[in-house]
Amino acid sequence: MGLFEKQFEDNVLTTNVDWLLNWCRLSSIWPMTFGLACCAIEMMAVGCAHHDIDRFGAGAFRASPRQADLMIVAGTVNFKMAERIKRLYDQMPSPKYAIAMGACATGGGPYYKYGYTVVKGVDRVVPVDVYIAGCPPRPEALLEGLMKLQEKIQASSVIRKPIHTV
Amino acid sequence: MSTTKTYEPSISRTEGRPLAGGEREYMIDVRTQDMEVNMGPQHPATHGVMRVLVRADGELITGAQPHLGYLHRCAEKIGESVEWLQYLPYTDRYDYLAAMNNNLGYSMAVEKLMGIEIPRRAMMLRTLCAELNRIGSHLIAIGTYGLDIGAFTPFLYMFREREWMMALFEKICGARLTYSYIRIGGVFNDAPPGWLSEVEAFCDTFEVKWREYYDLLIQNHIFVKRTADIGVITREMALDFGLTGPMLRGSAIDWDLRRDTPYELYDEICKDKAFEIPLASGEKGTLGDCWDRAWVRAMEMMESIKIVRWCLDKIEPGPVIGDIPKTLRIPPGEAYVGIENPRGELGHYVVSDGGKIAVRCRVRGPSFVNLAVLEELMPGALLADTIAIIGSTDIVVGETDR
Amino acid sequence: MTAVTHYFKNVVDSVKTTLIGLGITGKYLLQKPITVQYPDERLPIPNRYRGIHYLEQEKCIDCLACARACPIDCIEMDAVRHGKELEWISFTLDYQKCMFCELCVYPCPKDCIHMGTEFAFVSYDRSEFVHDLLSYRGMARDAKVRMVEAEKKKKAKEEAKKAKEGAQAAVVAEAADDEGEEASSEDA
Amino acid sequence: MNFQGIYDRIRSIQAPGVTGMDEPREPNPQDKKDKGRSGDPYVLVDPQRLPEFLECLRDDPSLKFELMADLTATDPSKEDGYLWINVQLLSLVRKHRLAVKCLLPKENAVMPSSVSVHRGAQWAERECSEMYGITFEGHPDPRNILLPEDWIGHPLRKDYEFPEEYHGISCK
Repeated sequence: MGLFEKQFEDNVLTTNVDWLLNWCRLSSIWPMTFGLACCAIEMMAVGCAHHDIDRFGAGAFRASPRQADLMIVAGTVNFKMAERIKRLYDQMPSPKYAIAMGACATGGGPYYKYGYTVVKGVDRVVPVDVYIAGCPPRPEALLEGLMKLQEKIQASSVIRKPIHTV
Repeated sequence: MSTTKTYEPSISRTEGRPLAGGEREYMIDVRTQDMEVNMGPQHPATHGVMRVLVRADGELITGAQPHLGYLHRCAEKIGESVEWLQYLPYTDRYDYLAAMNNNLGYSMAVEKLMGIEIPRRAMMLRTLCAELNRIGSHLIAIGTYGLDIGAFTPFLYMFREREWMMALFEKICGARLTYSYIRIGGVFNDAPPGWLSEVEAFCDTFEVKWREYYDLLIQNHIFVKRTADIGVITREMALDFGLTGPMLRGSAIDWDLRRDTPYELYDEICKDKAFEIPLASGEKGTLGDCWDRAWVRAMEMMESIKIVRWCLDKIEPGPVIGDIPKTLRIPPGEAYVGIENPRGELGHYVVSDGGKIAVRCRVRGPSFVNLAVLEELMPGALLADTIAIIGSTDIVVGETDR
Repeated sequence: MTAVTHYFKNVVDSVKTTLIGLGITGKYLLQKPITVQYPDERLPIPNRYRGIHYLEQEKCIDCLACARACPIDCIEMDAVRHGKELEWISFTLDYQKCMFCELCVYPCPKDCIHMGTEFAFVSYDRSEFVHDLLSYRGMARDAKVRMVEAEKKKKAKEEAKKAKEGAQAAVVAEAADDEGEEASSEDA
Repeated sequence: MNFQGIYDRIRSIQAPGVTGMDEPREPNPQDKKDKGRSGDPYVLVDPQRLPEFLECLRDDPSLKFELMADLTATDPSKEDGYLWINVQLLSLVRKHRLAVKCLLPKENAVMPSSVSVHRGAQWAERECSEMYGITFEGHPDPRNILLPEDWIGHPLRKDYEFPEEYHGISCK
């Protein structure tokens, strides 16, 4: 967007253009194939026939971060991996989103107390948009998280000036 | 990178790579610059977050070094920090594809220290659930193996059946993946009414579907060509590295803990000759290649179905859990129990000093041991075969790293 | 086997097995898809499902059995005791840590903490995951009534006791007086 | 073969480094502090001669412990001056198991590596050395396996203190 990004006041044209751009973004969120632990199996289940994440336009699991919009951090993050996650997130083209799936990615989960190598929440490494509780969450919960992310994208402003709250 | 060990390639350049029918594929002896390729930690074919540092000379791999620890979750430290029963949910999480088997292994190790007897119905349910979980685990193993090789459809089909299996587990214990169903002293809950007949319906359907997987994937010529003659594990190598499970049986070593050191009800099941141990024969290529291991896993699913049917046949009403106090105090001592996980021998070594908390809770993860052979298998293979070799070891990174 | 026959055998085998595969996949072409259209249709959730917790607060006695049973200490509760009645301050369950193992449910002596069938707990902010299980804070209305009644009863009891004691004291005093008189008469 | 038979055989072939054995026993009713011991019997071996011992057991025709199932260490308590090295052996031909235990002093935790006998010991020893700070002499690749290269401390020791931060990420 560059030149036009967040430049305009609200009017009929800009709000409609914004709506259209947001609609395009939210209907083709391409996630990155990025399974870490147990939650990855549920993430695979979401991609498979019973739940079929393709219905939300998010079924194209990309192996490369350069082609992905969404990083589903599905599993426990430890210090050795945290640096890689940061690097992968930086490699994704903007606009990019991250979902912390399950308790481990949200806040260390069951490894909070005695897990000496576990990062207590992936949001210490990359910014997270949506958190999903569960250990592991059901596939439906991941779909719920995806819908929540879509709501967030729909509410964002692309060429309009963002509404600042004091 | 400077610490990387260099390997001598296991095949000579002038002799070439052996092909089927005694022929050899010759490589032109041109010295190319050695290249180090990093596979992972984020790679769709490493089954999680494992990193393999591959040293390649052109297309020929001259060395490979697995780097682990990207999912180290301190399971053993936690075992020494929480109470005996509280550790049980953590056992679900190291081999998350076969959580029932992990629960079973840990419970059996603690029961061995306590020296208690388990009600017969509980044993039946344990065996049944562990075997069902073995099917689920092998479904993912073969499904993702197909996915690595390039077959997407079998993966979708296998997940369909796995989803059914998980729905069954959800009915009996309330979770899809991390069950904590098998407890110390028995099982946690009796099967809900009608559950056993549902399992029977699953078995009936699965036998039909299994044939489809077998024709669609295992016997497919493209799959065979990608996996046969690749990553050959010889008998000596298998024993030297301490491989267990399908990796061992893929090299035609007749060893299965369920039959050879029977635990739970497997003694009776073996006496009834209810199941047999599939052994690879090198049908499509050399004995001990990737295809043999995939075949062993596919055949084991059917054997598991037979065990499940045996249990369904013999199950009788009764109590499902012994008289276990709320706060366990385990008598001092140490015990090692190895059970047959879908991936091999899952060993639990527990040490107690008579208190509420374990002194040591070691997990011998079969994936961890089986993966070590990768260093030896890779040199001499082609770069495209790395994925076939890694996939055939069927690792779960949660277990290699714990 | 010569290289040529080997080559053609490969081709024939590939075509044959691929056709078998296509036959299997073709069978599914006409079958009903198994996909569950999630927000509109839902898979049945079994009764034993281990979902988000709920608390029967009326029964709870603040005994901390569930908090002690939790492997990760994700349950925290705080209440003030007024005699038998409880004034609730907080009862939180931290879903940043909880692993849905159900170990907290069974030690409960009053059978008041349960795991429900609700599973979707999604948020933009992880601090919302410190979930409050209380349906009301402070004291329950009937608990207040009960407490006031209990206090009244207690007071009444005490008054009765006092009155009784007073009466007894009077009796004792009278007796003492009598004794004293007797003693004095004896003295005399 | 049961444990007694295996132990007798080990004695009769004079396997190197054997110092004794321990079997589970019932608690002594006279002594209330004695709770007995449950679980597995094991053979005690001198850690400095463990590789020779393993080799002897592997090559003996009637024992044939050709598969090393597990090699691990144990830190029994903070006060104890010894670490245990626990080895589980398995014979596929004779279908028996054996637990081996070595006592290794904590101050000088150095012992020879068993990689030359069982290659499966390679990763297990790497894990032991990072988790307990044991040095295996003659190990071909003595790097950390699970923990990062620059990790401080040996986590499974009983006196291990959890780190405050790692590479700028707080651990609390």
